Amino acid sequence: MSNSSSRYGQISFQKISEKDFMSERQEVLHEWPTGSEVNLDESLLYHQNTPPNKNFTQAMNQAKKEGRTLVQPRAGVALIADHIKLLSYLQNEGEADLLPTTIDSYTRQNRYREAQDGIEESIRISRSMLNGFPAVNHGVKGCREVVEALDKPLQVRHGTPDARLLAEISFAGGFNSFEGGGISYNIPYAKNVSLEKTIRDWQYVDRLTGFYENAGISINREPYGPLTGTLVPPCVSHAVAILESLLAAEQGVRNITVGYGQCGNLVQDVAAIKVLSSLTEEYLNRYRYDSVVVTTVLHQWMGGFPHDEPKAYAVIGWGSAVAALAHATKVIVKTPQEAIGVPTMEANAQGLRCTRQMITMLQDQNLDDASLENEMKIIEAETRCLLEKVIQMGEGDIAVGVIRSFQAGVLDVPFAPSKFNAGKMLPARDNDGAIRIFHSGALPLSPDLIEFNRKKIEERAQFEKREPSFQMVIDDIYAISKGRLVGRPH
Amino acid sequence: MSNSSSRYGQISFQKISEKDFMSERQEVLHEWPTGSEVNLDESLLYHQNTPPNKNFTQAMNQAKKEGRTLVQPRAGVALIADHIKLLSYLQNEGEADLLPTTIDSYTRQNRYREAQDGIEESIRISRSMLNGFPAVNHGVKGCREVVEALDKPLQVRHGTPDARLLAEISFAGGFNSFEGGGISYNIPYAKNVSLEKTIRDWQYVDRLTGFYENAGISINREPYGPLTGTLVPPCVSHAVAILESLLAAEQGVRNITVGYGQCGNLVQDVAAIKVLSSLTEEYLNRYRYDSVVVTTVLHQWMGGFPHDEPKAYAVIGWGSAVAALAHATKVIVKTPQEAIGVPTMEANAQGLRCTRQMITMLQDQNLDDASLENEMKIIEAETRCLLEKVIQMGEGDIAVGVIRSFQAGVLDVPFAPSKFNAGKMLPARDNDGAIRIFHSGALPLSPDLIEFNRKKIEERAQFEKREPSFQMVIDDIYAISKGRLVGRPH
Amino acid sequence: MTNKKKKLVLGVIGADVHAVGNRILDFAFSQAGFEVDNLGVMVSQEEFIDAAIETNADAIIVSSLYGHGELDCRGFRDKCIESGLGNILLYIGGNIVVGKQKFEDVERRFKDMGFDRVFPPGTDPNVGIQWLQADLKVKNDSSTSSC
Amino acid sequence: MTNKKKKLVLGVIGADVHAVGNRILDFAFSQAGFEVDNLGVMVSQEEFIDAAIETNADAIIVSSLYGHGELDCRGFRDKCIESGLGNILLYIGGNIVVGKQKFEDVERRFKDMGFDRVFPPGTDPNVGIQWLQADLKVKNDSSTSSC
Ligand code: B12
Ligand code: B12
Repeated sequence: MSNSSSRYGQISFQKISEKDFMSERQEVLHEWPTGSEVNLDESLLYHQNTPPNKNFTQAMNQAKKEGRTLVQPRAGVALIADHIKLLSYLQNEGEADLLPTTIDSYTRQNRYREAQDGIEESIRISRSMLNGFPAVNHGVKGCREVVEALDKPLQVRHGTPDARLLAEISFAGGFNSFEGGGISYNIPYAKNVSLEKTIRDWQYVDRLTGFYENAGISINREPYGPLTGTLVPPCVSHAVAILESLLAAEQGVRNITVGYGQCGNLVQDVAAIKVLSSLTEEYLNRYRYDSVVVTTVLHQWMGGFPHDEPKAYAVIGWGSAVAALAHATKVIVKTPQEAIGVPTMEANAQGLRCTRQMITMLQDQNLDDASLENEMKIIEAETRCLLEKVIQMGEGDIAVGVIRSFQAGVLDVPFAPSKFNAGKMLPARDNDGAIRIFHSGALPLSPDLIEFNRKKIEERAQFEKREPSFQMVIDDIYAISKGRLVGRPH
Repeated sequence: MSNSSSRYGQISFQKISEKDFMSERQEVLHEWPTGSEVNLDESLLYHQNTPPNKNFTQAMNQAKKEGRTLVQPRAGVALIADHIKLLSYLQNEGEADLLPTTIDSYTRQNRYREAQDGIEESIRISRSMLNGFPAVNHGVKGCREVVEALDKPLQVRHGTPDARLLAEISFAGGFNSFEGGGISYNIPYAKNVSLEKTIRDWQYVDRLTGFYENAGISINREPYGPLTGTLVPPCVSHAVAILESLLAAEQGVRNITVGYGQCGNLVQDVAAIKVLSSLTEEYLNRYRYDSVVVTTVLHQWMGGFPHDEPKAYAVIGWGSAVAALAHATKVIVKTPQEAIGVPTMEANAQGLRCTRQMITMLQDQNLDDASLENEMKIIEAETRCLLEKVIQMGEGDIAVGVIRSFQAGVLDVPFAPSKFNAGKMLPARDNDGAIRIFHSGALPLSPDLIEFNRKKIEERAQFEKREPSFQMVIDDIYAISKGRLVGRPH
Repeated sequence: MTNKKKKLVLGVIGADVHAVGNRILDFAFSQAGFEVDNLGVMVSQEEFIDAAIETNADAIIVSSLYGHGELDCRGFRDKCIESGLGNILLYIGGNIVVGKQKFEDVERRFKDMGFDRVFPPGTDPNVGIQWLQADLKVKNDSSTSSC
Repeated sequence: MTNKKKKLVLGVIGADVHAVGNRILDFAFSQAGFEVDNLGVMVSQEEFIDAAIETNADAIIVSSLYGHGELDCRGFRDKCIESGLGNILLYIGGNIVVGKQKFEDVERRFKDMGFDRVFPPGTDPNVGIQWLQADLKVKNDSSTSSC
């Protein structure tokens, strides 16, 4: 609102100058009264005094070194005291390694007024009327209350297209990890917001992160991997994660966790995590961001869940198994109440403990599948097709490349609400349950990759004795909540 | 009790003659009053009229053909009406494919008097005081009441060293699948009963099964795979399963389901199921029992469980995943209350539904692991070492070979209560969690296999910076109930 | 007029971006013979009402998945009445409140707000279709007789 | 006499064959400095009592895992008294009843039967050891003063 549209017109990949950044900060901090609580120098000092057990980056790097998988929930409620109670429970009874603070949907849309109503209503009826923690409204002081009450590293998780003020307040409030990115928090989370705007606004967030990094305060950044969580082929989310990593690194971010949402096929999922890690490093090195440390996160099944809790446990367990076998650095946990609504703290801790059991049972095991290498080659080749085209379309500027690519459908996320997403590509599962590309739309896959995908879907269609169609896709969307992976007919 | 010891002295592999069998039957049926309810001819007619949806063999063979995994619980309570209620619930709410009737521990020890007390006490206080269904006491009529109240195939599951009367009554009562064997229902389930006696008594059960088969009534037989359920190396349980299959086939059994208890390491478990199936067929063919149909069953983790239900779900989920990836013909399900006690029917159905979700999610997936082939070779070679030695020691008679082998410790089951088991072999997990042989005792493994096992444990010991010792074994026994697979120090 | 397709306005209310169910509802209602004006996600009360007026709709089908449904739906019926839509058929479904709550309570609260039918999480679209067919026939008959 | 090792009779009662925990208890109690006479699995009340008399034991440690503990333990204390063992320390642990029951109720039932200490499923052997050390010192002191 307070940003001139011309600024977005001039979008470029390059690091925001300190001058531009500082003047923009003044605007951002005026968006809501709590912005005035932010004082950068004091905030740096605050972080310096944060004990090491709360250092997010350190926890991730340590886990990466040891090949362990850390366990993290999602959680957030309207009021500070309740939020602390919730997170303490997840820390103590849920045995979480990393803690979240999930932000409510009004804050995500910068509707701080409505968030305020939600807070007041929640106080009035003693029940959280918000689906998350309204960090901006609670301000720096409120955030620090939360951070100080807990013993584990804390991350802000949200889905906010314009998260500039949220980042300012979160970082000043003591959080040292922040999820999101200009693509991943737009396309699945917004309808009318242009990519020019969100990329630029997230360059600000990354610039702010870089500022902290430069001052010796490590803040972990996590592009949001699963996108719409619904039949997203690995190459699409990988391309987005790598592009957001490059965008972030240019602004000075040094600790990046790239993410991926479980697809459900063991081999595809393990292959995807392995490729995600190596390919992100490769592209970062190619652009000479050598000092960036890359870690990975697997999100347990992000699509529709079964309603029955024992069945939900199976889905949670399978996601945990995959995370462990792929040696993802962390896993984001679902709960047995996923299909119903925001979980109780007990249900949330149950999901965590189920995950913990599986992760530790499997942590010494490796998957050394013969098909794994094949699948890795496919995912890598597909992702490269997308990335190289984006780079080419940017004519020297990756930010520009991203925007043109979405316009052209070169990047295309299935089932996305954004009107800036083409929505031409259609995915479906193959006969083994791996997600393949059924209609490639304008995705710049090489002919042999398109042919590979076509064949895989064709194989399934023959097995099911029906033509590939949108009904097949619908069947796949419902499948897990109905107990299967591949949505077979009737 | 009613058997002359000389009969056991003359133990041989050969099919029991019809004359001997029939005269023995008269003794057996007199052990408890309900024995008089058994009438073979009437019973054959009864089975002929059993609808196909209750045919156990047919369900197993169909699943094998389709590569699907059927789901079966364990369950049994003292009283008929309660037992029917329980099984109906597992069938309808638990979505079980196959139903069990788990027999109580007094009946398993032929203590029908105490079982009767248990029944009466259960009626008096309206709570099952028995840990299973006392089928002998309830008699043929009682069993048929159960079978007729349900729509799925029913199996008797127990742990009875002398199950002759139980088999007579169960078969006449309409059950068409029967678990157990002369080795597997002795060594883990008894203390003082000789193998001569149990092998002979189970030859009777198999002879009875063969009698039904001969009359055109298929009765599925399932050697009990997991033995003590505690760190049993696959080669040991495989050798027992194959020997029991041979013993059964000789008596005329035609439908055999060989079993295996999940060890916890994915690759070892999938390899084990694959080898179990192929090796059983190979040995059956070698002895010219060509018409025997072999199917497989994976038992979810049979050792100590975690107390916390969400953690128990993870263990259940992992067992289900392994069953699906190995394409076992069926899976026997644990419940979230396993560590506490006989589960409520709700908890039992929860375990079933968690399993169902995992099985169907994974049913189209295959594990094509590069290490799988290696592991299969190891398990196969180890099992062959044991089997060939048993055959050799029998000097032409496998039954004799089994008895001499247990005496010599050539067959040796860890943590078995039986005094006829050497208990010299000690297993432990390797660094990836596969179960290896730490002290081989008198197991007749080739020097290179002993060396392979030694190296694997040595690798772990070095990693853990401690010597292999009994403490390591204890740590492994506790590990899963404490959330891990390998029992690491502190 | 009984042969003409019934018209529905469909959308996901508030700041809610859950797009998958909406796309399937669109497909399912269209297949079932309704004329669907799908406003997609992030639809305000005003947008629903404007669309209903414009298309002369027989029903407004609201989805809410993200938990803020209760806040987002306040005063929806009043606004319908103000805008002259009166007792147009109002349906809502999805995960319409925060967390796991007793559905009878939830249903009552939304009926008090003026919704005609309220559906619990994960309701099959066909259930909605059956109710629509029943309700629209009734509404149709009664409205022709009362006008 | 205080330096002499305390003697325990250990076993799994009834028709119960669960051998694993028994083996670990044997190991743990021995490590903790007790002299253990382990009768293994499937031990009758009479066998426990005979062994206790023979070894002049300080305590009988009963395990029951398979669910029939309640039936198997009836009259155990009476039989101890009849046999002249009087109030010898009687412990029981394992999965001592059928199914999941409120532990307080279970504990009361077994204490009424004359057991001195009752332990819930999965109790760490060390917990037993600590109680034994406490109880045997007390018992020891009181028995020397009362004899
Ligand atoms: C995929 C998903 C997402 C994706 C959505 C991508 C996209 N743009 O579409 C992403 C990851 C972006 C996302 C984001 C969020 N989500 Co979300 N999401 C889900 C999830 C897992 C599946 C939804 C889905 O696609 N299901 C498949 C479709 C086919 O089913 P459906 O949506 O339920 O719709 C069907 C039925 O409900 C019914 N139906 C719907 N409306 C109506 C109306 C009528 C009249 C009838 C008859 C039927 C009907 O028919 C539909 C078609 O079959 C659900 C949980 C679940 N269901 O398992 C959570 C869930 C809906 N999300 C939730 C939340 C809270 C959020 C977030 C706030 C983030 C957070 N805290 O994690 C943000 C919200 C952002 C925003 N502003 O909206 C909560 C809502 C909580 C509540 N109500 O208490 C849920 C329930 C998860 C949970 N248990 O916490 N989410
Ligand atoms: C392995 C196992 C078996 C194996 C046993 C092999 C063998 N011969 O040892 C097999 C498969 C043969 C088996 C058979 C049966 N089992 Co079983 N089995 C188990 C299981 C999974 C693990 C037991 C184990 O070894 N745990 C590891 C050891 C280290 O722990 P532990 O045995 O609990 O012992 C420790 C503690 O309890 C404690 N402790 C024990 N006693 C005492 C005493 C004192 C004073 C103290 C302080 C501590 C203490 O210290 C021990 C060492 O740490 C348990 C369930 C579980 N715990 O997860 C069921 C379980 C014990 N079995 C059970 C049952 C019912 C049976 C069967 C009747 C068959 C059936 N219905 O499935 C038969 C019984 C046969 C018989 N006559 O006894 C039930 C008992 C139900 C109940 N009490 O309500 C259980 C609880 C499973 C269940 N939930 O249904 N079983």
